[in-house]
Amino acid sequence: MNLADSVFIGLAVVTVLGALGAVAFRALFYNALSLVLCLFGVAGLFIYLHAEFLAVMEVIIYIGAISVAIIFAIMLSRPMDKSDEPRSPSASLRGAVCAALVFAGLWRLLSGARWAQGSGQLPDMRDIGKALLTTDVLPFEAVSLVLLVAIIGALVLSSPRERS
Amino acid sequence: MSATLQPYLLISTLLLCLGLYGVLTRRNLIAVLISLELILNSASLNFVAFGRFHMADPSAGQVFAIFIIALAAAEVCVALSLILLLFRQRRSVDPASMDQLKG
Amino acid sequence: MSVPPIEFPILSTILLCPVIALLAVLLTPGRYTTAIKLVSLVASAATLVLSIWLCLAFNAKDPSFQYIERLDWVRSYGIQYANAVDGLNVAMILLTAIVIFCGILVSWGVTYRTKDFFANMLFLVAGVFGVFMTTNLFFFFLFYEVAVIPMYLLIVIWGSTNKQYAAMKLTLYLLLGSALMFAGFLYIYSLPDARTFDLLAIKQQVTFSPMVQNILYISLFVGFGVLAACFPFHVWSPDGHVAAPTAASMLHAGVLMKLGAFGILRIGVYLFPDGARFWAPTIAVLALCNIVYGAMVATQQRDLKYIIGYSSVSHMGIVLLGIATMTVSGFNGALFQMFSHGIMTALFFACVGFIYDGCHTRMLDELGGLSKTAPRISAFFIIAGLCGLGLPGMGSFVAELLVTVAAIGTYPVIGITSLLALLVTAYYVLSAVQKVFYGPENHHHKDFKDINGFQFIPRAVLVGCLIFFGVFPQIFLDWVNASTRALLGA
Amino acid sequence: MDLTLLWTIQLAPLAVFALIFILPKNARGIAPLLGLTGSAAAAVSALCFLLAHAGKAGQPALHYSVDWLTIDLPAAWPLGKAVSGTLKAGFLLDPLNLLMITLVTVISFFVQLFSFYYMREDESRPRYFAYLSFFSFAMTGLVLASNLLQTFMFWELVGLASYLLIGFWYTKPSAAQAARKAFVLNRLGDLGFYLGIVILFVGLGTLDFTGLGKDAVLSALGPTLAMAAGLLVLTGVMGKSAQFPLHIWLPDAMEGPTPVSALIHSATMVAAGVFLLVRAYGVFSASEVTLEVILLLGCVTGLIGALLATRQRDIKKILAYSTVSQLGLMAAGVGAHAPQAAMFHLTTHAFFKSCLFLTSGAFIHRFHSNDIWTIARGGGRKDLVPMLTLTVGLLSLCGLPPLSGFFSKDLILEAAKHHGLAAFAACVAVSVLTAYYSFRLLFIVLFARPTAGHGHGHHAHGHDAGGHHEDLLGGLSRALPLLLLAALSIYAGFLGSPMTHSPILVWLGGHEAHFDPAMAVKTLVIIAVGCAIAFALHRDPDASEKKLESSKGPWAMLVDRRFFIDDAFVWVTKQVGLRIASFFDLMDRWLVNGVLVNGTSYRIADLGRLAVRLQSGSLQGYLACGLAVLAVTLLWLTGGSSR
Repeated sequence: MNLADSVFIGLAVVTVLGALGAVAFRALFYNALSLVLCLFGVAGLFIYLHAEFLAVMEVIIYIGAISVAIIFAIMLSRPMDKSDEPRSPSASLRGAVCAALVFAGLWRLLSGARWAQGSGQLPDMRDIGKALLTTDVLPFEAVSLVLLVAIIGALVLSSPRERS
Repeated sequence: MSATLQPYLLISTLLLCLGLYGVLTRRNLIAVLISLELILNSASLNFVAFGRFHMADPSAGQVFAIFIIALAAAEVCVALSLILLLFRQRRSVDPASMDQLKG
Repeated sequence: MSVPPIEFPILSTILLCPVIALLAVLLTPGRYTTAIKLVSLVASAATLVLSIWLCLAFNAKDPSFQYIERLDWVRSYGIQYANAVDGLNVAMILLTAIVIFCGILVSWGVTYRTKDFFANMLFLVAGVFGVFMTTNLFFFFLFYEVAVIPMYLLIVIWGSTNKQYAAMKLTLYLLLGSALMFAGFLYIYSLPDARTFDLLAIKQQVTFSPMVQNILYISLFVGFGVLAACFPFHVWSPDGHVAAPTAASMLHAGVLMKLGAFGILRIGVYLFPDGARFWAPTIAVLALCNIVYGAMVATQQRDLKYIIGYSSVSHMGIVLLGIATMTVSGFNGALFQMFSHGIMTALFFACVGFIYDGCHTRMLDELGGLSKTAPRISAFFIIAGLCGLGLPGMGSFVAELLVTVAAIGTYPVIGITSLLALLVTAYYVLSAVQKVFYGPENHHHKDFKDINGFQFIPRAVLVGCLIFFGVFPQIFLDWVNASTRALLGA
Repeated sequence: MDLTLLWTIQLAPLAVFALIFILPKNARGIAPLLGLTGSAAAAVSALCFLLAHAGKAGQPALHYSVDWLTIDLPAAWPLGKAVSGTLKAGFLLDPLNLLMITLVTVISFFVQLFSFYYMREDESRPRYFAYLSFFSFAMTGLVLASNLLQTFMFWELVGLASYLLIGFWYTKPSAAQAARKAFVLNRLGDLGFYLGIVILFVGLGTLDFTGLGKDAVLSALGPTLAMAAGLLVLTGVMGKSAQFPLHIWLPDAMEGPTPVSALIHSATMVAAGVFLLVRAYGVFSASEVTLEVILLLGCVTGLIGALLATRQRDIKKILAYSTVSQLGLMAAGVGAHAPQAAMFHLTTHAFFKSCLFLTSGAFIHRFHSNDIWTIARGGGRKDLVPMLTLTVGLLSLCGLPPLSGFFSKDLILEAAKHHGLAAFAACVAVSVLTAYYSFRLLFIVLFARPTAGHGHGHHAHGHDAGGHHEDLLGGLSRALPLLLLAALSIYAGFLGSPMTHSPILVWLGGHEAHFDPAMAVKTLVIIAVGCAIAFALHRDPDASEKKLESSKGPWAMLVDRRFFIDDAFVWVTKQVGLRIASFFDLMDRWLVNGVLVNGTSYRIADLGRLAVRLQSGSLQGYLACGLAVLAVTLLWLTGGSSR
């Protein structure tokens, strides 16, 4: 096992453990921190996939913006995290069984599947930029519009004025 | 080991299922939102992995992942404000209590 | 009278009138109530004029379909928007136009959610016109459903007296009927020879074995019979009549119930003549139950609208009896009865609704002496009542004469027993008149205002129709005669 | 020309009827005038027609018809042959209905004239005259009709007119009740009539009177069915002409205004039944049994009516029962193969009875009471014109020669005598009773001692109230019809008397009457007996009143309860008809609606309640379910693919 592989395994473990923490802790704040951990792991995995740009994006946007926003939300509204009532064992069991079933089903599907042969080419950031401005320009613009709408929507929704 | 698809698929499936577990069991909407982020991440991981190994156009998977990240940002931003609004109005963010449509 | 044939698609035009008006009403803001009413009135007046024109231009000598309009909708399934007119539906179209015209006028005073009310009325009428016109089984079903839904809304929103119950009952019953009917249609469609919903094509292409005819006919009969308030599926109709607002009652009893009887003739007897013959005696017995039982039950009612509701059951029995005779006269009489009963009940409800609005009660015991307080509305009610008890000179008399002659000729015992209803009807109609309109003036209703000149119009139109066709029945018979003859293969 | 006259007769009253309702409120005052004009137009037209055609016996004067309705039936019961016929509408004018139409229009005119006086204080006068005109329209239609169905249609319409007029003062519950009773009982009779028409139509394919001869009916229907048809049509006659046991509506019909009683419930409408007996004589004479039944019914009705008339104290009731009795006599005449005699009696009866009713109206209007003792004590005998016409009418009614009743009743007695002893005895009994109650009425009014302060009788009629002020117009419209009708009731007899060779009988197709001295003597004896009894019992009206009030014997009870016929009808309606109806009603509520309909819906609702438990409303629960299903499907599919 070379270094790359062991680092890969480490990243994988971090990712999964972070994900586990993000759902398992009862305290909301810990959940958010675990999510950050998990996202770091995913960013690392992206590097292994030769998607350095994406890894950077993951860190900047996901961790730097999204997670932080969640943490801010948690901290700004303190009583909210208290409202996580204890989970009932039956509900936990139900969730676990469902998730396990889905996992089993998916894994069976994936392990039995045969995939098409890829080109083996390594992607380039330049390609991504080109694609975003040529073939994918329409969805790209649509996403920008969605973002704009979301920002405006969020502002409208969270503005403190009283509604009738 | 990192040069095949299988480990990535395993990780993303695990992320997905943990996310599902969270969505199904958590009784706080922010926690549910966190779980959703896990699911989204599993999806983008899948996209990138498939793009790396099994796709003619190497950039396609990454472009998708970029879109996912952007949409996730939008989603979180709206969802958080909705949750805050809901909390302000009902003093509860328990998804189990949201059953007003029940006959 | 020779009126040249009409060059444009008259049937679609009639159908489009309420549809366009419906769109116009929906686009008008709800506060312009007068505009909404005017649009509805103009549309219904247009349908009335067009229907009269159709009746005049219609070639009564030709028993086949005329003014055929076809437009493929889903070609691979044989679903066509197809309209045509023959003797069976020409009068029904006229009836619908008359009743909706008067119904719109009568509901001029609706103030609660005016826009929605008129939109529903127009929607309902579009459905009814569609059912009467179409020659495609699929569209028949479609239009039928279109007619049922607004009825439900009209009763639930603008109704009275236990309206939720009545509306739900009515809708469930009618949907039950339509389910049976649609099952029959689908079975016909599934036959290897058919593969189409086109009525004429089915008639030409498919030969049904006697067994199939018997089964399909009775299934269709029950489906349609529910709508025609055939015993023992009649209980929805009095409840529905009672709960519905005035104009809806008029349409409901005046036109909607006729859809059932019309369907039996148009589809049941047309496609399955042998099945119809096989079941005719059974249906005659049921019809007799309708006639006598309905009339008997009507004598026991205390609510004016229930009396009319059960009288409708009784009178629809005459329609069914006419159909059961399987004779030209019987069919003619059944169609005539459908027409004149439609107008007569519309008049009944136009009067009772007005009385209820003014006196806030329909109970016989709480009313009295209204002839003194409101002579005009009383006169109209009494005229309707006289038509109901089959007074000569009114449409019902001729209809009952035709049916009775046919029934006595075909089923002597049933026919003669059915005459009993004439006596019972006279009894309950006159008892109601005596209780409500005669007797000393009731001081509770002193300030009940009689109808004004405007409200006089619709009721006068209805009375005019009753008397006109009562005095000149041959005009009506000329319309239907060729087609009923062809229907029986006579 | 003839046709124009006929249309005038037919439509003038209808036009008046419509016009009165169209009139604006402030112009309704001219309604009586309009009514009078309409009836005058009809009467004049009828008289013109009569003058033009009188004496031409045998031939129908006019036969005009148009197609009205076609009916065809394959293989119809009861003859099993296909029927295809056209029902017509039109006029058929022959001597019989020419006579009748003249009678109807002329009496109608007089009654309208009298109503001018009688109804002058009533505020719903316009309605009254409209109804009267409507009646004239319907009655002329009935008389002029060319076929049986048309007759039936107008028959029902006159029933309606009668209903409306009996219930004219509808705020009085008793009037409303009487109106309904009249209509429903007539309906009962009409059911049979209707059925009879259907059988005749199915058998003959036509209902035209020209085709309803005795031989045609017999050959088309055969004896049994011909009898059935005749008897069925007879039930209609029983209803309309108040024959036993359907006569009970007629006395109650006196709730209407008195001129209406004169016009409809004595002279014209109730005579329509007898008119029909004569008109469709072919149908009845096709079977001897039918004629026997008619004779029997006529005799029973005559006796019952006359008996009931003997114990009434309401002047209108006396006249009403007298009408029932006379109608019975007419029917007996038809049953005894003397339709012309019946028709002649109908004519004379129409005149003297309407005269009597109008006279009673004159009394009632003046003395505010229907009670004969009240009228008498109020000074009835001092009211000269009515007193005169009362005397003439009553004497004519008992058949004193040479008044009209003598000639017509004689003919019927003679026919009955020819027919059989029983019938003759019954007719004689009726005549004696008639003479008795006529003289009873006369004596009470004549001999009663007037008291001061009249006008408060036992049966004070609030509605007939009116002032005593009488101007010239009022007086004229009061006296003129009375006197003219009295004159006519004297004159009409001579039309059928042997002295003038009975032109009316010949014209109607009968034989000339022969003067039979023995018969005249018998009549005189009958009258004398009746008169003597009446004198013995009623020469002191005060005593006879006390006796009437105090008599409690079984006979008195029987008569006072009208032989329990009314009670029998009430019993049947209440105990049988309404019981069945309420049973059906219960069945409808409980069985059909309750068990079948609501029961089904409740069971379905129960099922739904089971399903409701799945709808927890928990989002996470729903999601879990969905996911579980997805996962299981996935497992199932992948399991399948790996194999």
